[in-house]
Amino acid sequence: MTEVLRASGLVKRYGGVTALAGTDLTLRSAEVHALVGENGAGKSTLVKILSGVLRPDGGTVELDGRPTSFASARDAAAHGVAIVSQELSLFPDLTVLENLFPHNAPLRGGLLSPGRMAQRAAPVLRELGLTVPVRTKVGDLALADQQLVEIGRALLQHPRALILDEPTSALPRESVRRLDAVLRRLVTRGIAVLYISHFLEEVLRLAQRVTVLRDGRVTVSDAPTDSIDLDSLVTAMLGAAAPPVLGAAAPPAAVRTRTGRPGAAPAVSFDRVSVPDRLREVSFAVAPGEIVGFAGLQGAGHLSVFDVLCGRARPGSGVARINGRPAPRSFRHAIRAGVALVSSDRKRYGLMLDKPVWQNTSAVSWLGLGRGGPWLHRARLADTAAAHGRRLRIRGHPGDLTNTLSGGNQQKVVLAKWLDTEPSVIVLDDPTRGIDVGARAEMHTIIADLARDGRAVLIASTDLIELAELCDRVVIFQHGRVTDEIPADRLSEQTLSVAMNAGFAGTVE
Amino acid sequence: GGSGSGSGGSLNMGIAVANISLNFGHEMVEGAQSASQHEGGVNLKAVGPANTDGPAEEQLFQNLTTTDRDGLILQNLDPPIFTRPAAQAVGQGIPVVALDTAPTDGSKITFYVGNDNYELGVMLAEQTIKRLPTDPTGTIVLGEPNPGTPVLDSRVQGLKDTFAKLTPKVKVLGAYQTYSDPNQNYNAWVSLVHANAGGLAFLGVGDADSYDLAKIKQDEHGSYLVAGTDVDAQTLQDVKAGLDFVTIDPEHFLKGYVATALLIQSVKQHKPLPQGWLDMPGLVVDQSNIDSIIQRETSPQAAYTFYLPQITKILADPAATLKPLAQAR
Amino acid sequence: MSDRLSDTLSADEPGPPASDGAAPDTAWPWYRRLLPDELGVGLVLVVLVVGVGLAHPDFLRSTSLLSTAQSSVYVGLMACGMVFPLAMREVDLSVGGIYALGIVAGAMLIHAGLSPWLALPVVLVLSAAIGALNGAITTYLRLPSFIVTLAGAMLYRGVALALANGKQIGGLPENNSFFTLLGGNLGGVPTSVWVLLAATVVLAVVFTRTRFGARVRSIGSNPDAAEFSGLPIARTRILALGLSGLMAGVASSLGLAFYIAGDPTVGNGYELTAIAACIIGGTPLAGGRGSVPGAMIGNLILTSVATALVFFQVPINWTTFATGAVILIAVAFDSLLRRSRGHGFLPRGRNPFRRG
Amino acid sequence: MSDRLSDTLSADEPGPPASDGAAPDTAWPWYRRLLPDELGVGLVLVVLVVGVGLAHPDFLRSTSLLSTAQSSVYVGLMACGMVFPLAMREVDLSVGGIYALGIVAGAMLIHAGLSPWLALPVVLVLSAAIGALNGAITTYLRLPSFIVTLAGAMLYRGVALALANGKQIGGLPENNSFFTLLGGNLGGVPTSVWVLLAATVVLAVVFTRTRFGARVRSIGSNPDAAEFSGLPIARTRILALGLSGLMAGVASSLGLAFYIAGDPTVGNGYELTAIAACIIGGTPLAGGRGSVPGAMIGNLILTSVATALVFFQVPINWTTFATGAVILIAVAFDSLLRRSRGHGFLPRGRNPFRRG
Ligand SMILES: Nc1ncnc2c1ncn2[C@@H]1O[C@H](COP(=O)(O)OP(=O)(O)OP(=O)(O)O)[C@@H](O)[C@H]1O
Ligand SMILES: Nc1ncnc2c1ncn2[C@@H]1O[C@H](COP(=O)(O)OP(=O)(O)OP(=O)(O)O)[C@@H](O)[C@H]1O
Ligand SMILES: [Mg+2]
Ligand SMILES: [Mg+2]
Repeated sequence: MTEVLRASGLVKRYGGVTALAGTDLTLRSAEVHALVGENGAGKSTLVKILSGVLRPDGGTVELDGRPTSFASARDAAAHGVAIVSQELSLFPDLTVLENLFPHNAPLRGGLLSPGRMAQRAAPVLRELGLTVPVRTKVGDLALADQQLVEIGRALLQHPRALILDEPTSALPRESVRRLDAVLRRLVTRGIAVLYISHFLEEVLRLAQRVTVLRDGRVTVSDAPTDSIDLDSLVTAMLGAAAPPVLGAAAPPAAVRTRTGRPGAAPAVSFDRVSVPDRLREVSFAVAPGEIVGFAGLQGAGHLSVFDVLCGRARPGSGVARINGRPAPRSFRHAIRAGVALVSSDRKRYGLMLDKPVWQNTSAVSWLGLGRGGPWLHRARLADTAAAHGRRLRIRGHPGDLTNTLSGGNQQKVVLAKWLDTEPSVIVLDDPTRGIDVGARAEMHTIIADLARDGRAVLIASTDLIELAELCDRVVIFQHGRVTDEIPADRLSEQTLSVAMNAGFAGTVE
Repeated sequence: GGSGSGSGGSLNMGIAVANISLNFGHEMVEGAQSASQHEGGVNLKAVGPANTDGPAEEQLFQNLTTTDRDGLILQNLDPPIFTRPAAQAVGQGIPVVALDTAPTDGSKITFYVGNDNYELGVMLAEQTIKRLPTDPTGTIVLGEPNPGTPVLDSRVQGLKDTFAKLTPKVKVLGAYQTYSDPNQNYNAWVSLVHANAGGLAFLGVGDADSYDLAKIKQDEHGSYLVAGTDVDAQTLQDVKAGLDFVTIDPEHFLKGYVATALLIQSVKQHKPLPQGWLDMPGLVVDQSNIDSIIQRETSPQAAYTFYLPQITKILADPAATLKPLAQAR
Repeated sequence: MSDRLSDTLSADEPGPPASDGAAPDTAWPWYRRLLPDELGVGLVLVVLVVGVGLAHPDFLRSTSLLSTAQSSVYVGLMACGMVFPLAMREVDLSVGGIYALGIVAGAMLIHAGLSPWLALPVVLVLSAAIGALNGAITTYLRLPSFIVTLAGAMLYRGVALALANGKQIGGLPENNSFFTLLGGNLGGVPTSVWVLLAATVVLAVVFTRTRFGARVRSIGSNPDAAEFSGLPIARTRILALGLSGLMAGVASSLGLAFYIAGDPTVGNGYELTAIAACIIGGTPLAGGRGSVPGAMIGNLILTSVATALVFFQVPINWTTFATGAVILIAVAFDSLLRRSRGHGFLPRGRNPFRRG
Repeated sequence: MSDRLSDTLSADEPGPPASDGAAPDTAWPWYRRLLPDELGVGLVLVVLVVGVGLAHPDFLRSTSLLSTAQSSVYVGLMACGMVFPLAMREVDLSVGGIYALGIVAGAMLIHAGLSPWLALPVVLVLSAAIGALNGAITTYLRLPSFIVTLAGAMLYRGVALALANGKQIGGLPENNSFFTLLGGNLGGVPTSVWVLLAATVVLAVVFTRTRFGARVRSIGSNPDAAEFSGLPIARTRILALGLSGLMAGVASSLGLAFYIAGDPTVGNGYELTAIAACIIGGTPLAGGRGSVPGAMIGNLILTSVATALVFFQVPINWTTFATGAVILIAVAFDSLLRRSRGHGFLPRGRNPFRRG
């Protein structure tokens, strides 16, 4: 248990915002050290400083007891420190292999050797269970697979210290378990791991020690995980603001009491809808006021339902209706029909990162739907943004550039921009990706409220607990068919994953 | 015109010009076409780039050597580029006539129809001096749209030498670059006029120069003299209006006609092309003859009738106007 | 990210919009808030003009300055229009061609006896339609606007050449009010300069204060997010390229009124100058941001350089070299200026296009 | 698997990677794997040539085809080099200027009595250095390469004009093996064509199979990530622009060898043609991807169009129009081809619901 990496008294200010106010952290070999904290607590900032991407305004970083400051992630890697950053840092146009070896790609006769790359990568990819063809472009991969590629890249640097900033935010359960296994193995080899995540139980299960950040200050320092329980951890993160029973599998009472209105005409109805290669004879209906979950393994087809709803896929046969109107022809059409489409890939489909928050929150309602007239009323839009910010507890100001917000707060901005359209059908894909437990609970209450206002909510999530907490029922997909539907009273992570894997003997894919 | 495959036993000939968008290219092509009509039995194909671009024209010329092998007329603005392709064409037995710009030594072209551009410069200078007070003092500003173009360089040289010889007290500035794009050309000249307030005369050697200078003189009620070369529609109007005191006309139509006619005749009558430089005259266009020139410019037919006397004279005895190729300038 | 300032006309909003005043003031020292982006290029322009003026006072004579302004009008108008395609990651290389076609078409109509004042709207509508056509082809054939407008430039200039039959179209009724008014002066200043100023103000407002402008910038900022947010991408692209075409049409109308002749050979290479002006003025090729006044000033810089050189009697064979050198120095100076204000350029690679 | 399934639905979906030539093992049905991007443009070229050949058999005469190939060499080489800057989101507008300078400098050295074979390396080193200079200025003055290379184009051409004193430099020892060999034929094919082919192969390998090439593509694909992971961005940019300059130098050497004369006015507007060729060949301005063979073929298409028109009786006033039209048709055809294969010039297939 020798000390590998130590940060002491780190201070980082962004203009007025103090991201880190004298933060200490110690990484020891052969242990997983968890770093938790609410959105905007300063976790990623800490990581950026450790990895040399950012210069601290104060404090020091020591490697093996010697003060260091890395020039870049490459430099850090050279010193045995590998980073998986929160915002994916992959090259979409390059192949998986090329992404796995950004600097030290193996050569044969002076030329890149895909063969050797594949050889070297194979064991790591197998460990991670990444089964995609290694010569596809990373940009064509699912977000989850991209996250695995990024982890694989870090592992291939054979680091002594491995820093993971929310590596599992987009991963399905199976992948998470695999990653845990990999990390455990690494630890036994004496590697130091810093693990940042908002899945607290998972964290407690995996890590030996935990540090909690709040507003850039350490509220729990280097505590053995067996000496701390979930609630005290949450309190340490959120302080007084801590909502009750966070993360517990048992869903909040608020959700339970609500049910769809049986009388009302369905907001979304699929009648034996088939899409070539994707959906076979899929039928279901979602009434206004209902929250219906859609679950399945990769490629099971539950997401293809969303493709139909947003106009990307057209039914080959059968009828899909939104508020009685036929399925939309385009995103634009769908949005006009009253659908809100919250993608899990906020960076690509959610936000204009180089624009201030208020422009993002008004993007759909004003620019997409043309509401609010042809003239810009900046003050009005900024006020609306501020209102959403208060409602969703977004850390930041309407005038802040969106890329200066923390990951979780960016995710909230995405939700805000869709809520601004007063949609009648809300399609959510991983709505709480990378959001802290407090905000997650808030978000769930908000979603429940939206449903109670008579909106139909369709949700898919890598986080089965989330589905179990939120949904009135969950439709299970396999091979493009609806194979099961689980009512509220039977909903739990276990029942869901059993239903999803039914007939697969537990294997994935 | 005929198709590349030479229908009806007629001759397939071609002419390449440096720029199909500019007046000079047009007049030469029209002259050539008129000649091919009057000589008869010829499919004449005219090619040229839309902007002055030597290599682009070179490529088009290369293609003419495969499609129209009975005879070619080559007008260009940078002869060196055509050295090898021309030599290759001649080598393949294709008769090639150089038009408007003297061929390089290596090009194997032995017959050249063109003006004495130096002389054109001299003409412009003499016309200017005629309109200046005796033994004048002051500055005269020269402009050249495309430096590095032999024909224009020669004209500038003619101007400079003549002023140096006849009006030693006059300070001759330039030539400055005045660009061929009409708008840029105007900007350049307007700045030159302002930068040289009180100049005696502003003289250009390109076509844009003439009408842009005229416009400036008109707008600024200038007392200075302005003139240039070439006879595009606008310039002729300005001469008529007395803004340009003259314009020097290289008589492109005539050059095109004569070159083509002689080529066709030599091919038809299986007699060799004349050897050397057929020194074509230039014409001073001023108030006295402007109307006839404007009339001439109305159509190729009009031009043909206008030039007919000269044409018959030259074609009757080309040797009379022949000079050694080496003297071409 | 805050390498630019938010102000009334430069539309790229980092910094605290006065309206919401939310961002902590400490983030924005006063001197930054006082220096809008256009001020950078503006300063460069002033330094350039004053510098030349000190060496050659003639250059500062109003006639000389006005004629410089006047000669910057045509490309200036194109640059103002070009801001819109560039800000949405498109480019319009056809403005030169549209300019030539507009001039020739207008001249022919007038030559054919149509009243110049009636020819004007025809030219404007025509050029706007051509621009929109660029947009439609780009959209529906799924081609890059670079290729479409490059080929378009040849198409449109080609039509002009064919119509004019390679000759200029002169002999227009030069005493008609169209020529005397649009081609002449108004209050001692060339009418075309007034038009340029008006166009700059109007387009600046359109770019920064309307939904259309916001759509243009949003699409340029993140095309996928824009489409996924239901923005009418195709329509916005067609409008943006149509607007760029329209400005080329305005330019050709003024050119026609000034030169009182239709010459199919005008406008070669104007597109590159216009784009350069935009970039110098703060509209990166990467899109998402832009400044119409910046583009106008950027073009003024380029024109002044060309004019100024004449006063220095640069030998003809060194003109080209000198032009390139001075331009390079001017933009370098601007870049230093920005950096000295601490919000110049991000570390290389962060966003390679967001410079200029 | 679901990604792929969903992709079969998206309107414009990723194609097999052309940029790095590596075809995915199982991601694409066989017919897709058989159709790399280059094949699309290749097909267009074939259709064009055969089409013209049917109408005018003369066009297919080897002399005619070879002279077409030959005249495509100069811009072709520039296009091959241009792929690198474009793939990393830079652009090089100075290739035309470097070409002119290279030709003039070479001619003057030879004129001054230096052995042509010694002048060759001088020209190559010079042009590569100039390209690198572009990169250095872009990097250290933090200016957009568009502006730097635009001004650079004037600088370099300006130097050429000044050196040549505005004259063409002729009277070179045309019987020297340099001119007869490089300017002549080798095995019945112009030597310059061989050089173009060789350059295409070499650069294609460099682009797809070397660390440098991978860096270029990485930086263009995600600049932020490139900086985060510490790729040597400045050095790569300087190398990429240097390479582009070098190819312009190769072009000028061949030009000099063929024309046996130095003319400072050559090469105007070559840069746009080269960029167009790259885009047609599958190198988007957005960077990240690219294809050297594609650029070479794209340029062949553009050259063939110009050549082919000579064989048709296009009235001289309509040639410009016809050129534009045919180019547009050719690229439209290519885009249709790509779309029939499910991917076009557009960015990778958009699929907002694409996680596991
Ligand atoms: N470039 C920046 N400019 C200004 N403020 C910034 C910038 N980057 C981060 N911040 C601020 O610093 C604080 C910490 O951000 P950080 O990303 O470290 O939070 P985090 O703990 O990673 O949150 P999350 O769990 O959502 O990722 C936040 O308030 C954020 O708004
Ligand atoms: N419900 C709908 N479904 C599909 N298309 C629609 C729908 N409503 C409008 N459209 C189409 O969208 C286009 C734009 O309509 P509209 O002008 O109302 O949008 P907008 O955002 O207000 O645009 P602008 O801001 O230019 O007015 C029109 O072509 C219209 O046919
Ligand atoms: Mg974070
Ligand atoms: Mg509307």
